[in-house]
Amino acid sequence: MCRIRAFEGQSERAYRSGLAGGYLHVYNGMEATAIGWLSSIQPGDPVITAYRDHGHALYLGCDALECMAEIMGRATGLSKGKGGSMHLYSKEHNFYGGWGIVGGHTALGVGLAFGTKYRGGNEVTHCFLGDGAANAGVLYEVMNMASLWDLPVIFIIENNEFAMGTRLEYHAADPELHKRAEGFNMEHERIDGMDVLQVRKHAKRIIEKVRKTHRPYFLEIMNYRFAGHGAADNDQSLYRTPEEVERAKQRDPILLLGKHLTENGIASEAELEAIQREAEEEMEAVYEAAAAQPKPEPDAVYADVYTDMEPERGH
Amino acid sequence: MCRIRAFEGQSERAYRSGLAGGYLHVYNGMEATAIGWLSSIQPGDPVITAYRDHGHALYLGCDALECMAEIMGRATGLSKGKGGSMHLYSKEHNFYGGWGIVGGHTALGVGLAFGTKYRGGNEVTHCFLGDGAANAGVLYEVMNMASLWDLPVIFIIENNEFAMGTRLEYHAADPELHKRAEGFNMEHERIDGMDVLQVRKHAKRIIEKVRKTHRPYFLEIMNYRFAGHGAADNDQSLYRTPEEVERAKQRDPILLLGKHLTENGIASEAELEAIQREAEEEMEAVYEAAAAQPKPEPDAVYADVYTDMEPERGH
Amino acid sequence: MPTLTYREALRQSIVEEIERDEDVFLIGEDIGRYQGTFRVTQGLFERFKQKRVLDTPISEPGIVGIATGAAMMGLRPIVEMMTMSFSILALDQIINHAAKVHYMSGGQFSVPMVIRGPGGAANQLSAQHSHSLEGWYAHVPGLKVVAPSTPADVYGMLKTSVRDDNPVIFTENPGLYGIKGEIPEDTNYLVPFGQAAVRHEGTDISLIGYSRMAHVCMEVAEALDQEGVSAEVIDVRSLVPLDTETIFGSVRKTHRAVVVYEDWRNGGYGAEIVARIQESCFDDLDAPVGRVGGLNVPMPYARNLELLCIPNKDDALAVARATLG
Amino acid sequence: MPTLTYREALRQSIVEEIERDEDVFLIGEDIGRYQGTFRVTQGLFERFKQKRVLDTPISEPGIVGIATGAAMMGLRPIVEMMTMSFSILALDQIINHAAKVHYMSGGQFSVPMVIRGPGGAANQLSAQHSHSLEGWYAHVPGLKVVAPSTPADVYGMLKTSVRDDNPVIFTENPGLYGIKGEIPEDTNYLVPFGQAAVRHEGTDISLIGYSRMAHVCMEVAEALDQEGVSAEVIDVRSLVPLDTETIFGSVRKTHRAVVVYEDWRNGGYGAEIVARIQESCFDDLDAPVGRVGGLNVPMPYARNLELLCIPNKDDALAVARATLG
Ligand SMILES: Cc1ncc(C[n+]2csc(CCOP(=O)(O)OP(=O)(O)O)c2C)c(N)n1
Ligand SMILES: Cc1ncc(C[n+]2csc(CCOP(=O)(O)OP(=O)(O)O)c2C)c(N)n1
Ligand SMILES: [Mg+2]
Ligand SMILES: [Mg+2]
Repeated sequence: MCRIRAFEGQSERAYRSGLAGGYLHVYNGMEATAIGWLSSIQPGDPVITAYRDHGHALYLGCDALECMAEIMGRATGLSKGKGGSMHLYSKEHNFYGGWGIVGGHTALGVGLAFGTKYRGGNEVTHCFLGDGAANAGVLYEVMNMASLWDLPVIFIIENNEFAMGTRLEYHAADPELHKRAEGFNMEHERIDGMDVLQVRKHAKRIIEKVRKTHRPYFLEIMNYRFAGHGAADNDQSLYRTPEEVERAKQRDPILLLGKHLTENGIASEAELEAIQREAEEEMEAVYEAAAAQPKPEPDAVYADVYTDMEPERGH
Repeated sequence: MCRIRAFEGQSERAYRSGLAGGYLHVYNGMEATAIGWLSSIQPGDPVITAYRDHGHALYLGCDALECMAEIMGRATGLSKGKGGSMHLYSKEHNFYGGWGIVGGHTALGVGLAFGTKYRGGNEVTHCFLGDGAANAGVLYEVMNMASLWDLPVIFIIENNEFAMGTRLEYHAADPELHKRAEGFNMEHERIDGMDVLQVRKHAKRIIEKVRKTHRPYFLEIMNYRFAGHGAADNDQSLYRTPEEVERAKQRDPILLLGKHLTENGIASEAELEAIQREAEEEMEAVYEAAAAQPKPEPDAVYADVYTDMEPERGH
Repeated sequence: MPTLTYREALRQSIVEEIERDEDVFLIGEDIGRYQGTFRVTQGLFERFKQKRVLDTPISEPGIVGIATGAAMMGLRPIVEMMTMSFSILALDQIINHAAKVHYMSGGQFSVPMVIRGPGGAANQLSAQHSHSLEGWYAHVPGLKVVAPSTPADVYGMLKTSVRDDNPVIFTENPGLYGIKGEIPEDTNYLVPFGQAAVRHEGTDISLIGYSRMAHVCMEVAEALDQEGVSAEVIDVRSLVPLDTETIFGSVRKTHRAVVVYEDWRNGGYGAEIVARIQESCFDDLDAPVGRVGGLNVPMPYARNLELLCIPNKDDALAVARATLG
Repeated sequence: MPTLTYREALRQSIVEEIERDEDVFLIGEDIGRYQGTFRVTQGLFERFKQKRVLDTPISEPGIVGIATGAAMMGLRPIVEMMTMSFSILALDQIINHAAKVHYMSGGQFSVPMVIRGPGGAANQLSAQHSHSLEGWYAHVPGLKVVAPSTPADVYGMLKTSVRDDNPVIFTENPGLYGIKGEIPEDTNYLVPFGQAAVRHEGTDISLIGYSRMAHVCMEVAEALDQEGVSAEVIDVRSLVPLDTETIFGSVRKTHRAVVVYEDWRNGGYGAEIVARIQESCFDDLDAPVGRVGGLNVPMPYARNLELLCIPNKDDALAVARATLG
């Protein structure tokens, strides 16, 4: 968690310093969800998420330098600088991205589960999405098919209570989003997402069940976004108060885990600080190293449009 | 009901004789739904449905000759021959069509309810759709908004157990489609749609409630399609047995109502037969009259693309 | 005449239309409390309240469909697409429902709706958020399509769009929101559709563009001026209806033309303009009609690659020079 | 060489590909138990069972998205769109996901998927069911787009499509399913993309079309033959990649060209072909490149009006004569 938090500090720095552009969405406050969950999956399990993808990529083992280089649009980035912050991918780590159209990737997620099942594998697909994404119609189409065809996919709504500047209650007729699975013959529930150990406990239980039954599952994890929607979101007072954020920060996942570790004598304050410092130093170095990476060559603009040919060149 | 049944006999005749083309979907077996429901609405209430629209149009008061002329692609048709069987419209009767993209019109239906509410009216919008249409994602988007914004719309799923050649159980993860409203804070239920008096009773209750609360309602009416999916569906053995159809026909809405009327001494067999014969004669005359209507003038092809200009002419 | 930015002119036009006609309302994602991601709707929620400025869930097909239904009842929705790229999700509602019901109903229903938002590349929004879709829309009978390039035009054309009884696709461009210009003091200032604007008169070559590319054409004209070449710049403004009269008139005078558009080169609407010019002005042409379009690739994230994709002055100048021979 | 209908050739090609590669499967609405609305998949469900021939709910965006995800894992889905018109609902999945992930992931993932189905007008299906969308798809980098016109081509190009590692839009035409032709006895008969076919050699004018319009071009050529005019007919077959070499070569020989397409005239892909011809063959042209497209209207239901909209021999002949001067 400290690594992700520190990485995000640096990614925001990259944005502010002009080394990153476009849309950049940090994961601060939500770390317990990705980590609690992804620490419970099996090697080979496909993972897919939206544009708020740094945390998932890092925890799945993507190289932090490659991630940062991508965010800075460098040739050595995870996606060769073509994707940017929203479009991290790693075939090596079964990380299927990194997608910018709200809700669109949920169909791909079900397709991944379809693929593993077709191949006779025992993998479970983990498909993360936001609370705002739960209003995209395609989700209901693929929920139906996932259930109809017994596809082993877990939909994990990361409900951070906001879709950009729109609060949950203004975008969802019933704020308990998990209930939307009710009519699709699919198990569903809502859990807390700030306590990483709790998330992990639930994750183990649910993933095991899905791996056994091959039935889809619809989960809503409550967390909270500490930062703005994206790096360009510079007036949060339009949709929430500083007090609300402060209140949420009292359950900062890093804080909660730290408390647990110290209170149970597993780690000392000093050790925790050392971990934090180490993470910060690592990510500072990553920032510097990424900033020194080469930009893509101009000709790269035509590469990878197709696997086997180039599009017509020129203006 | 007899008029609609007789009309459909003639519309199929038009198709077989080559006077109608394209897709033509008759309403046989489902009449109790449209009639039971639409006999309970108020003047001014907007109504919208999909392509299986003859019954709704007729019951709402559209001229049978204009409907048949439309089906035959004549200039005097309801839609001037531009729409055909699937695209009957009547502004005069608040009938908003008549749509061919499965599920797409449900969004318009919610828009109609939005419109009446915006204007401060007390109308309720009646939005019919098929069981197959319940798998179109856009429906869930507009269910959410209808509930979020308190829009007075009733979604009426006419569950005839088939989407073209696909049986309910092969297309829906849970065959009780009404339950899909559960997560959207919307009342829902399933009723029988073969007994017109029952439908009417439920309709009165539900419409009254919606008119009072301005809350949307999600209703599933079970009926059955006696005919093929469309006039071109010539091998029903691919998806159902004649026995199944025969069984369903024992609850033919016309039969059920007839039984009720005779058993309660409201009408005699002879009177019923007279009604039926009258309807058949009327629609035979309609067929002949429609077949004599003029085809659209060639120049009409450019009319009504825009309200105020023509598109660029020519090939 | 007050000087406003393109964004302010657009906002003022919207405000005046909302005030003029109570059937006009705004609907879209984050346009209310959040003030709009490009701040076009800033201040409007406070002023007009939820009834006229409605925040929606992220449901583009549903939003457009609801607006279409409302328009069929006579309301006049202005739908904001946070970016035009997201309108791809709503294409079925736009193409199959809004654009067709007037025809399919034999003229009974019409859809007085405006769909507006920024089209084209902004700044490193990458492949999924950088589409220029005006060419797709211009292809569809039943839609009108406009792409204003100046504050006065965005002001006047929005009004024309709102008062039009047909669905209008109104493309803005993220690169234009900040530019300034004078606005007539006339709340009924209507820029008619189907009239191109001659931005710069010239005799040697016609440079034809719209939206951001109209400005690129101006830059090219200025550069050519320096070289003693007199270029005429035509800002198309309205793709449907298209003012071929002005375009052909110019080409008949200059005998050479270059069409510039930001959309992917292959199959963009510029090809249609080229095809029409050669159809109608073949004997007047001293050289093939030049074309400048965006590179045929999904928009890359890296800024240096992105800049390669969007046509700029140098790209257009090179084609203009080649066309001049 | 056996003689098969277009429909049978297509079916046989699909069958052979399913048998050849166990990663190949079919997915779509009513393709299994119901045998497909146009009967292309007749008998396949019985033969290959649900695993390889999967009936779906009516959920085009979901179907294409699921197929795309499966393709990203290496499977090779063939998605049937009951009609191509319904692919409009799935455009976000096609354009933003399938077409872009190879680029956005820096080449890590690819999408070996075929989306196939009938495009264009059938018989009075009216406005919502009669779209020709190949021009829209050809506009989008990352997609390959083909439109075979003969049984042999549909047989060979389906195989090429299935074995291609990129998303391929494969447009059939309802008017062609019944036509007959010879098929090579070679289960590996692959018609390469990017190669147009010269269907009729000639020296006076080049008639350029694809899909059903390639046949219209042939009819025109035969009519012109009677008049002593020698027309060359080029069946484009593959829109992306486009074989400009063959097209330009023909125009350089004949000095006159007419492009024929069924899609709406305004902004169709024919405009792109015209633009390219005049760009590259300007000095070779003795007349403007002629164009014949569908009328710019939503498809009307009435048969007499519908027939007006679809370009036929007479429409194309008139333009060819005008082009011949
Ligand atoms: C289809 C679509 N519409 C709109 C947007 C713009 N947009 C990007 S993120 C976002 C909010 C999404 O909220 P949520 O799903 O809750 O995810 P979170 O940002 O909270 O992680 C919006 C509206 C988009 N990317 N795609
Ligand atoms: C988006 C879309 N996909 C596919 C079709 C083809 N189609 C027409 S009707 C139909 C079945 C619809 O079934 P249902 O909604 O149950 O209505 P019913 O015909 O039973 O009244 C299908 C698949 C279509 N018209 N639109
Ligand atoms: Mg959120
Ligand atoms: Mg049905």
